[in-house]
Amino acid sequence: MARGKVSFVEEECKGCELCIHFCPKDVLGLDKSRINSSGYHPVTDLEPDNCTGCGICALMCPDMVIKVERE
Amino acid sequence: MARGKVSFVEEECKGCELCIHFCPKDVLGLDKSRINSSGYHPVTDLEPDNCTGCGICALMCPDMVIKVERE
Amino acid sequence: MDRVLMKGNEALAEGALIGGCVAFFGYPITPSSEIAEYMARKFPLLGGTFVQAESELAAINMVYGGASTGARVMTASSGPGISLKSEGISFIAEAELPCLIVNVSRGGPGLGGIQPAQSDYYQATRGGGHGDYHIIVLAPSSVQEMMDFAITAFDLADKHRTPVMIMAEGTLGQMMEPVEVRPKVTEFVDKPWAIGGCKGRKPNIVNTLHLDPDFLEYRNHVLAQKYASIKAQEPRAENFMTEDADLVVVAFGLMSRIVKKAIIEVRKQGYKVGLIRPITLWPFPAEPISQAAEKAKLFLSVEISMGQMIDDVRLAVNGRAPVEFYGRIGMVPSPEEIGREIMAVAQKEGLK
Amino acid sequence: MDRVLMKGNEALAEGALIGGCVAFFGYPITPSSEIAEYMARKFPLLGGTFVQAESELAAINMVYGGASTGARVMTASSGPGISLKSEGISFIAEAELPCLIVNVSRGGPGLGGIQPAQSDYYQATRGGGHGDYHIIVLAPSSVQEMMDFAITAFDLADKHRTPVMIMAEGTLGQMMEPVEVRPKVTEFVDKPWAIGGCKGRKPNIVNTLHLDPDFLEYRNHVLAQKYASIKAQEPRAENFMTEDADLVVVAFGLMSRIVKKAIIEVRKQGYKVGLIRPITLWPFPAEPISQAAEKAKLFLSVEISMGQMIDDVRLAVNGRAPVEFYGRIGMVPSPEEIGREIMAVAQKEGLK
Amino acid sequence: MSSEQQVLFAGFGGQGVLSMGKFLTHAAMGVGKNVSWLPAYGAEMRGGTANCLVTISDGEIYSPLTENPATAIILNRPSLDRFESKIKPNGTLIMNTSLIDRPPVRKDLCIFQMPVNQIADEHGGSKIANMILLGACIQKMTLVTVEQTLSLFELIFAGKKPGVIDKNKEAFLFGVDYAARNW
Amino acid sequence: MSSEQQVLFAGFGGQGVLSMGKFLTHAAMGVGKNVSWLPAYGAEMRGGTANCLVTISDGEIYSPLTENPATAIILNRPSLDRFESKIKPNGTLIMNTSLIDRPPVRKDLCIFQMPVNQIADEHGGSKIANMILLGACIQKMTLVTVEQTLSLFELIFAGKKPGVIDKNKEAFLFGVDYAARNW
Amino acid sequence: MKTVAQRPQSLTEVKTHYCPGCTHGIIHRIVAECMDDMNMRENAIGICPVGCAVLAYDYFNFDMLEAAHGRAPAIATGIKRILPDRCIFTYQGDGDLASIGMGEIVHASARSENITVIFVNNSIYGMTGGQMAPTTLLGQVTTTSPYGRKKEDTGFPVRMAELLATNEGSAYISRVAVNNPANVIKAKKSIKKAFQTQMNGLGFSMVEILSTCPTNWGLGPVEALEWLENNMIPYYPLGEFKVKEA
Amino acid sequence: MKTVAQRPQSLTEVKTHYCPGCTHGIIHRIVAECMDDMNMRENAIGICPVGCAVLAYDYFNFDMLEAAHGRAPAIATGIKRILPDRCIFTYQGDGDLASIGMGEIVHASARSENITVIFVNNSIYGMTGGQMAPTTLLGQVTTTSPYGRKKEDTGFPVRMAELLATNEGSAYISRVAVNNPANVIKAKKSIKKAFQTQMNGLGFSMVEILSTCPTNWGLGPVEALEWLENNMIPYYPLGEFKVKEA
Ligand SMILES: Cc1ncc(C[n+]2csc(CCOP(=O)(O)OP(=O)(O)O)c2C)c(N)n1
Ligand SMILES: Cc1ncc(C[n+]2csc(CCOP(=O)(O)OP(=O)(O)O)c2C)c(N)n1
Ligand code: SF4
Ligand code: SF4
Ligand code: SF4
Ligand code: SF4
Ligand code: SF4
Ligand code: SF4
Ligand SMILES: [Mg+2]
Ligand SMILES: [Mg+2]
Repeated sequence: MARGKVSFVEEECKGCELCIHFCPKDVLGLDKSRINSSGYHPVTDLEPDNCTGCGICALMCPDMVIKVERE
Repeated sequence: MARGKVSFVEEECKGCELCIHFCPKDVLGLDKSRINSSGYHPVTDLEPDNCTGCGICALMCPDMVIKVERE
Repeated sequence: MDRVLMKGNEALAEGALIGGCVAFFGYPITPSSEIAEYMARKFPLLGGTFVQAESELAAINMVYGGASTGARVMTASSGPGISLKSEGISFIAEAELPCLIVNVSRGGPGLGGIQPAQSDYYQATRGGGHGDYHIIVLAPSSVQEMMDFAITAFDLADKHRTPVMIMAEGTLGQMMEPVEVRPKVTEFVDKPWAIGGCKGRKPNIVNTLHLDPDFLEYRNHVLAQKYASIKAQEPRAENFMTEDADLVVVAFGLMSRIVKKAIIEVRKQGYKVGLIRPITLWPFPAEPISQAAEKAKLFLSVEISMGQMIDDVRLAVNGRAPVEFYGRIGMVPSPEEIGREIMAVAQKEGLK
Repeated sequence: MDRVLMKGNEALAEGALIGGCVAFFGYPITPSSEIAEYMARKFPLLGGTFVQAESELAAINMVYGGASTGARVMTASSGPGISLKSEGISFIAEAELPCLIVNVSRGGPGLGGIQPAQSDYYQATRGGGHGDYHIIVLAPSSVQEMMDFAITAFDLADKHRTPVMIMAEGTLGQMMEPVEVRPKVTEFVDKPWAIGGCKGRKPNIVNTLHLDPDFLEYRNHVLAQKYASIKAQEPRAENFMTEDADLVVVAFGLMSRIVKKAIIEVRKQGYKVGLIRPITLWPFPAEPISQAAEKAKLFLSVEISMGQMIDDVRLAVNGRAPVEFYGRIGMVPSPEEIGREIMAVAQKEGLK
Repeated sequence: MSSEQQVLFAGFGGQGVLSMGKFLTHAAMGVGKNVSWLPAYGAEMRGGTANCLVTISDGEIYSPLTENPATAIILNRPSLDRFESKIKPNGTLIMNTSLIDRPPVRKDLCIFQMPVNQIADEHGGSKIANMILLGACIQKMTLVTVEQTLSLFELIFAGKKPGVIDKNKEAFLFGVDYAARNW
Repeated sequence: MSSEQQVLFAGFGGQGVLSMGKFLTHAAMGVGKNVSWLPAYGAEMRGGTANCLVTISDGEIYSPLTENPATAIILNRPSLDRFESKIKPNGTLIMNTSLIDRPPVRKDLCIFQMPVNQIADEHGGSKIANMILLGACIQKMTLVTVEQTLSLFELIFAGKKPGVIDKNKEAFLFGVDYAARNW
Repeated sequence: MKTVAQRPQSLTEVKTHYCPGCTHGIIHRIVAECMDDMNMRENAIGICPVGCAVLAYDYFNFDMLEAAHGRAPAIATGIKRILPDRCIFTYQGDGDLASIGMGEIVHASARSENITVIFVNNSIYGMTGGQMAPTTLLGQVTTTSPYGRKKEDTGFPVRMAELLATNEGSAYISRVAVNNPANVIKAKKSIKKAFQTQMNGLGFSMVEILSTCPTNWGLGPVEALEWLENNMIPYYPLGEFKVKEA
Repeated sequence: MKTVAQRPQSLTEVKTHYCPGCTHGIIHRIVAECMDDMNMRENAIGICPVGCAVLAYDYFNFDMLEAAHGRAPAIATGIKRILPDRCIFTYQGDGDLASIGMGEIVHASARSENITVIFVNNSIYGMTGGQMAPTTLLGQVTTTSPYGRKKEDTGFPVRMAELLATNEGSAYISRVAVNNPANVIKAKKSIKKAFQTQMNGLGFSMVEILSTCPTNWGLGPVEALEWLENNMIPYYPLGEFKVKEA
């Protein structure tokens, strides 16, 4: 079971993939099926169960899209 | 007899006394009896015979008043 | 007795202190430096701020910062230094920050000389900087007015949220006359727009960037309306013997006093001459000139420049009478010289 | 075929190269940066000098140095950057150094926006800097003219030993149109006053300091005479459908083309409207406007500003007809909008 | 003057609307027309919207701008919201349905639709999306013929690698074909 | 206006002509006159010449400057060459013969001469030369009386050490006395 | 569950205009977090540069000013002299601070002006479309060094931290980077130290932050971070160059 | 008899306006002597500052320009880029170079502009009547630091030689003084070395020269030289700070 939980303000995501690149657990990815109103594919948690809640993604996100919670 | 000879463009002298101060032979002094057109007492050689022609006075004169000759 | 003999620059500085100035940011330049030097002597004792900036650019931007806090702050310079401030003045005008800018002016262009001039008139009244803005410009004619206008300047600046400039010929800054020292100003408007920490309120922002064209245009209309109301309220001029005048001389600053002396002399010879002295160069007092144009047959703009204010005189007269010009540069002409010139023009135009 | 599709800024830069420009000193600013970028690409190949200066101040002073050698040099900027150059421009004007200064202008005041404007008109024509000086100001209206005027500018600069400014709305710098590339300029005046080492002659001095008031005044008269001869020789304007015009619109730059389109449309509705387009903003073409004032019943100054050129229009009309104003900021108004405005004013004044 | 046409291109900064406009301008010049290309510069701060207006005429072009373009090529929703009402009565609207989630309001317009992003993703990626659309537009517009345009590719892409040119030609032709089949 | 007097002081930068003028201005103000003090500033680059013009009047002072001062106090040759011709007809010229090696040309002037530098060298040094001359001038001029002036020393030298004040008073009185005896 | 990461109070809700992956955004956040941590929001006054951060006044949730290009340190001086107890900082790019603003920054440091400078060095002019900056590396291609920056005509990139450290007036000078999580954490520590230096009245403090400009470097956001690491850090060493103790 | 000292060819016959004992005069002479010695007079172009040396164009006997205050290095750049083989130098005071001209001098050095700068540091604004300069010593009384310069509100004097030496673009940087015959001889040597650096195309060179201002220091010419030795040299150490070899 996941120790951490990430949630996103999708509209603010610019699809830069920094969070994806630095996530040690490969939790994240872009949702190619959707485009937000700025024209970007927004981030999503592909493997939510792997999230440890380490907060690295939020640390590297330039756009404060990610909220991280942990037990 | 003097080994050196100093001559002056009196009109350009501002009576600052730098030459006098640095002359190792105390050759120079201001001529209190005269005032040039700029209102200064000009320099003169009080002890011409002591001049060695070392050139120090000219070296320190800010106004290129002094010409130094030596044997 | 409370008449004190003061240099114009010192009277202006003292006037600023009386007006509640708490900080001076400036860079020395002849013939304005005594203002900075006076502040450097006074502020350490009074507990205000004197900063000798590294440049006029830095100085005007320190003023931008200081004025943003709502404090009464000022700078002073001359010709070349004012040019360097022109970007900053444009910013301050758009940010609507009240402050005092002094130009104790000298002859240009370029490095020019340090002798008196009025040849920064265009720069002062047409905005030397970029964009559509104006600043209020006051032109004192005596050491007393150097003090009084400094006080007035801060009040006008706060009232209209605009930079105010005092422009005085170098001579006025250097000469001494007795001045009556005014009482300290004690009433100030409050400034909810000022920055200083957002405790208990929304953050304040001081800004001049408007990327959205519509908002940029909106801002320009806001300024335009402000300038209209300043034009309606603040133009100031002095009429001297204009009632019966065929020939009306227009001159400002110290120059205007020389003209008065000349007028008194030439009137003895029967010439009907008067003077209109603009006290505010911007807003320009077009009204009294326009009125005078109803009767006067001829106008003569006398300036210590090659002819700049004459544009505004012509715009005010608007074709109803010829407008002649007489100017010198790098010196204040004597009353004798002006008298001769007035009579020459008057004769040429067949007035007496 | 030798029509090439070019951005206005690039056409201007290419025009400068055609005109013999060997050095560009500038600091980037939107919407002028493509000029610098074009030079940065070209000079390394052509063997000229491109220097990205640390600031506009440095840039204009590099121009002062470069122009002192007699070489054709230039700089380019926009609003705030031009303000920063104003001290330097005053120096260059007094030192009588030929050079080209480009203002691809944007809306102000302050940081303002990067959208097109004409609100630096006062600054350009009244000398943003201190002292009594003027510079020639050219206002192109097409990408072709961006190129052609750059060539002309260097010739005028050398002919009169004066800085020349090209002032164009930002849009003109950014838009693309086909241009006919002109042949390279090959004839240049020689410049015995230039510095470069005193071999075989007395030292040359480039200087703007004149401590002696009489000499300072003499220098100002020398400049005044030069400006008089420029005023006599160089004013340029274009008349468009003015022969029978009751209403004469005055507009310059790209704006003037929009007005033409509007005039063609409103004439279809029977309005007798014409255009006078100042090509030189200084010297201002007062003559054609004064002539038009003989017949026209109404003038309308259309500017991308809050109203600056209108002063010069009023001075030229000198009371013989009313002079109205229409302006926008931060955008070039459309021909439809101008058409509506022309008809409104015409009706208000009872023309048709 | 009579034969003057103005075309608006509008979309996101990254969608290549400016280069579409440039391409059309270039092509029209290539066939001897008077042209002007007017970008709404800067306004597109990063990620914002971009647009440009192309004017093509047989006579002298006085005004490179207008309130009411005859044709509008719209690549995203914000641009449709902003420009739909401006199009000339009975004008033409070409829109990218991938990024526009509503139908046009106006009824007088002649409308062509294309899911540009999807199509591009399927054929050669988003980089050439704008060439596909441009092909379709030119197929429909009367300003320049497809043949003329094709003959100008080398000139317009002067300096670019042959590979790039071919890739763009391909996309262009795909668009032409698409318009022929679907519009 | 009628009773308006203008006095010019001119000499080398270092000779204290500006402070002489200031002193007179101060004194005249002290006795309730309207005054103005106008220096030719800056022009005296180091070592150059300096001058100032003092205007004293019962009425409002319109012009602090004039082409023709009624009185000129000239401390060196260059200043004499420059200003002699400007003095009002039948005006007064007071000159420092130590640094002026020619007699005045004009015959209409009322002239007083004094070898200021020599005298100063003998009495208290060059620093107080200008006070000696000023004493002499005030003795001759009708603007302010010697007594009035003396009574204002403390005010004018406010902040200066008593020693300095006394030294200046002395020099001033020496000048007064000199004028009484020789002029 | 407890929240480990979320938007700091000292930032508004406004979405930034920065390009995807631009690290200006990270820097904004850590500056804001420092203000939150130090409980300084209501006491803070920030000054934006002219540069891509020109709109920072919309993002920081406290009193802000927008400066003329390069003049932020002078403006900060004007404010600090009148409000000495406020926490005042400038946020400046490398064109703003190291090119046109060189005079103002050197003198703010020489005067030991008690302010904090957040200096974002991305080796290029971002806002105006990628022209050369004084900090552009040799060989780096920009729109005004289209053939790569050459020392023959443009000299050498300036190292502002080292240069300002020579001023006795500088109290705290450091250089950090935001190219990976570890460095972001270090960067935040250093920024906090700079603010503390100011609140302790020790004088001028500056943190130079190596940052990316994917758009004008022509790289993807992740590549850009690698380029920073491989090219900028070797020429611009990280560390503290001046630390004046209370 | 042979002449050992007389007016160099590279000086005109014009009498200077400098105050009695002002060492600007000595510096003019040794600069001129270097030009004579290097046979460079007809190839030299000098740029005067705004400052007491503003009239130097009347004294140097070769092509000269008068610059706007602080901008001499930019002007020199404009000339040098077009006439690279000329010997171009600026002559600047400490207000001109270290205050208003800070941006221009730092960038001329950073660009490794191949020019020579003669920097006359007399710790004060001479021409304008003795205001404080960035180089004014702590405690020194000037008209704008009437109670003595205090570090609390004006920070610390800038050491330009040390500051510019941090720029890789600087090829030769030294500090000398003209307070006695030995130092005058050293100063001339250093100036010559700077000119040679330029003629060898090595890049930016500057000689900072400690000089006197008897008038505004309120000292006699001889006392002024002693004040320089006892107060300036301890804070502004003499020596070479950067020497790039060919
Ligand atoms: C006086 C002035 N000159 C030039 C400009 C144009 N300009 C705006 S931002 C900028 C440079 C920005 O680069 P940098 O400071 O490195 O910030 P970045 O965008 O890289 O974060 C320039 C030259 C201006 N706005 N004002
Ligand atoms: C733009 C501008 N600002 C200020 C001045 C006034 N000014 C002339 S010289 C000078 C300072 C001179 O000091 P320094 O450079 O040390 O030279 P010094 O006279 O001491 O040799 C100043 C501030 C000016 N002429 N121009
Ligand atoms: S919190 Fe850590 S593990 Fe979870 S998504 Fe973010 S980086 Fe990955
Ligand atoms: S780092 Fe932020 S903006 Fe970038 S992809 Fe991840 S969530 Fe989106
Ligand atoms: S040459 Fe030497 S000895 Fe002769 S006067 Fe000069 S300093 Fe004295
Ligand atoms: S040093 Fe020169 S100026 Fe000074 S006293 Fe000697 S000769 Fe005269
Ligand atoms: S241009 Fe560069 S610095 Fe500016 S926002 Fe985009 S990536 Fe960031
Ligand atoms: S004021 Fe000072 S620096 Fe200037 S000439 Fe006089 S002594 Fe020399
Ligand atoms: Mg940058
Ligand atoms: Mg100095």
